[in-house]
Amino acid sequence: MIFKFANPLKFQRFTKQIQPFALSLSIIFLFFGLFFGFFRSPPDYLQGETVRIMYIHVPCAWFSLMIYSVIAMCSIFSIAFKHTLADIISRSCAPIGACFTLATLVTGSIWGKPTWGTWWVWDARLTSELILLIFYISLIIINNAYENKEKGDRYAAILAIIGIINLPIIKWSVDWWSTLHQPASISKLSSPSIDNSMLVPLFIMTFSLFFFFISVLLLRIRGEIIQRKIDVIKFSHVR
Amino acid sequence: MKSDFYILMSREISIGIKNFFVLYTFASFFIISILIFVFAIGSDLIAKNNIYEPIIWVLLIFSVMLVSENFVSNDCNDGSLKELQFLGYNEELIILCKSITMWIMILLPMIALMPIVSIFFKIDYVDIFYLFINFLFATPSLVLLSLVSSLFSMQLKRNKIIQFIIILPFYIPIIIFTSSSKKFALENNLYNNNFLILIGIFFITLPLCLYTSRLIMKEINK
Amino acid sequence: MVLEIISVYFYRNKKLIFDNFNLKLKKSQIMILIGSNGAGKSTLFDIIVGILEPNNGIIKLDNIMIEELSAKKRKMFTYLPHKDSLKDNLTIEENLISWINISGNILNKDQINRSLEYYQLSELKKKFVANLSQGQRKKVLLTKLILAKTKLWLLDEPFNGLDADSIKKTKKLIENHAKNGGSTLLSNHLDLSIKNSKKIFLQPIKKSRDIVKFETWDDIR
Amino acid sequence: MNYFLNFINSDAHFSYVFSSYCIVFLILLLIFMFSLIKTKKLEKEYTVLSKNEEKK
Repeated sequence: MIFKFANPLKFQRFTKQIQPFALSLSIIFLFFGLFFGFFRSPPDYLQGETVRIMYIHVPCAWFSLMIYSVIAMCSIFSIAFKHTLADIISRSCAPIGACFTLATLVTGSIWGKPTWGTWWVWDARLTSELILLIFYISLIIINNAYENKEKGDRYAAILAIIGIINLPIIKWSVDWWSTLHQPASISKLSSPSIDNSMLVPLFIMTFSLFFFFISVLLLRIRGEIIQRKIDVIKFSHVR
Repeated sequence: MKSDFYILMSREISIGIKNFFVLYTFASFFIISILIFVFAIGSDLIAKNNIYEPIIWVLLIFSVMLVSENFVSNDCNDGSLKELQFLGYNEELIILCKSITMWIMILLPMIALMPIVSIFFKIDYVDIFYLFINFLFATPSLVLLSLVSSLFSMQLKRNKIIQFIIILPFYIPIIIFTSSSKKFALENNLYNNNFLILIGIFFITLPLCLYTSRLIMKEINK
Repeated sequence: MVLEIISVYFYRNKKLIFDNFNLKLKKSQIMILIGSNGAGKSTLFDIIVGILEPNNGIIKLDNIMIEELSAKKRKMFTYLPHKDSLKDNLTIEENLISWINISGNILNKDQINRSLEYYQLSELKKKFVANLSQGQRKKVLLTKLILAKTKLWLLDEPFNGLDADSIKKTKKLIENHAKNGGSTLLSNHLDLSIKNSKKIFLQPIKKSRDIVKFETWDDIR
Repeated sequence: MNYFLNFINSDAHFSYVFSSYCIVFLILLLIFMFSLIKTKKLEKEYTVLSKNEEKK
């Protein structure tokens, strides 16, 4: 396995080098994205200037789902191979995922204000995003619910596995439910017909958020490894 | 040679019948919360735009969650869960028998409660029949999910409330498809195939809950 | 060879409990594990019985790996753990009957009554387990041994909570079990002696990892 | 360039877009700061612990 030979020390040094590099890359892409977003792309004929929120809202939504799939894969890996690195990755991914879903919800409701007139609308995607946020919070709670970190990881992995199968069902049933409750609302939130001048800033912003995610993840992973080393040292004193 | 399933089922049922107290908590919690709803909303309002079905389903979910706790906890605390494991019964079978006995023990008070509820909410007899069919198909997955959540909380010393927070998102599909069947009967023909969706949900939650409770039971002993 | 434990390593929340632990139990042999509490006696029993998987190491019952035999385990050993798995709202007799059903033996009523007389529990038969004292609960647990027809007995601290007279009785029970070919492995925190038994002292691992070097990923588990 | 100009003086939608970007950057900054502080604190603690490990 690729992780077998990389012991914690090598992995820690690896994260120490990569992390600032990823952060600077994400800041560069951010400037390019903002430049293309605000200077090069036209406002939408229907929604006017508020379409520019799409450049931050849609990448955040993509990332909230992508981070959950990372957690799901790591928890399967940790249940199957009982490798601590998988636990560490899934433990450090959860808060970042929660922040991305929170950002999606906030920008979604702000975007909804001019288009629908109210801050919160029980639109299908916004509700399933809210459920995803609740699921992230329960993952974080279970991660820190036990004093023994290894037990917390194991139970969080089990919860993530329950989530893998149930979240698509929840998403589908929420979509069916919201079409019944609001047949009228043409979901304006769906990004309008994108011509390439709008597509370019969207992808650049996705890259910038991706590198930001990588850098924060590596930072948290390093913190987790050091936290576990401290626990081992503290425990080895207890006879 | 008696099969494992028969042995476990006979054990669970004999123990289940002995602590009959569980059914009183279930039935009394159900009735009292219905009273609270009636006082809060007022019975004429409930009867007018017949929101009795969502009320019944929300209360059913919470009472099932409350009852599932003591099905698992006294088995786990006095070590008989561990005894079943080291006697060679695999964990899925243990949890399957527990959920079957819990489902049967929940079915009995519900049969008694249905007419009482229908009198409270002045429901006509056709809806009671559909309500009961809905109830038959949805409670198995409710029971399985609440058993998994009470297994989660076995290890928690400090805050037992976590089990409710964790498991609530997974009740959403069930509550959507059970409480909306009557109301949207006219608009679309989803009326009769809501049961099929509930059966589908049950067939997904059954293996999932058995597998995760197997993982949890392996963790409990560590 | 009834029971074989080969080079078992076991970590429990970052502490090394078993470091290359080996044990061999031959037929009709009594072995006593003596160790202070927290030395891992009940953990060892959990590992033997297959509830806990050791980090690495092999456990063999009658030369079969523990993972392979699942349902046959009932017939091979009787394990009385520290926590007596008696249901509080059942009477003594019902508890025993439910235990007999689970462990796969078939016994009739008078065999149960005869086994209850050994510890003078027959007049308490109809009492609920909830209002029994700790010692009486232990006696009910030990009557399971009389009912069990298995070769290997694994007893986790069978003597604590018992009065002097029933300790002698249990010793006699274990001795004539060894006479007719059965072997027992029992643990106790006090030092005691049973006729022709072998003693093993379990000390908690003193060797703490002084300069903690984190080579593999398992070190920071 | 003129896209940005009429974006600035589109008074209705400007506040929404600007506030949403600020909130997102605030959230991302928060998560970054928290993990940075946590890692720095843990590193200091680890160096202290491993120092008196060598002494022993």
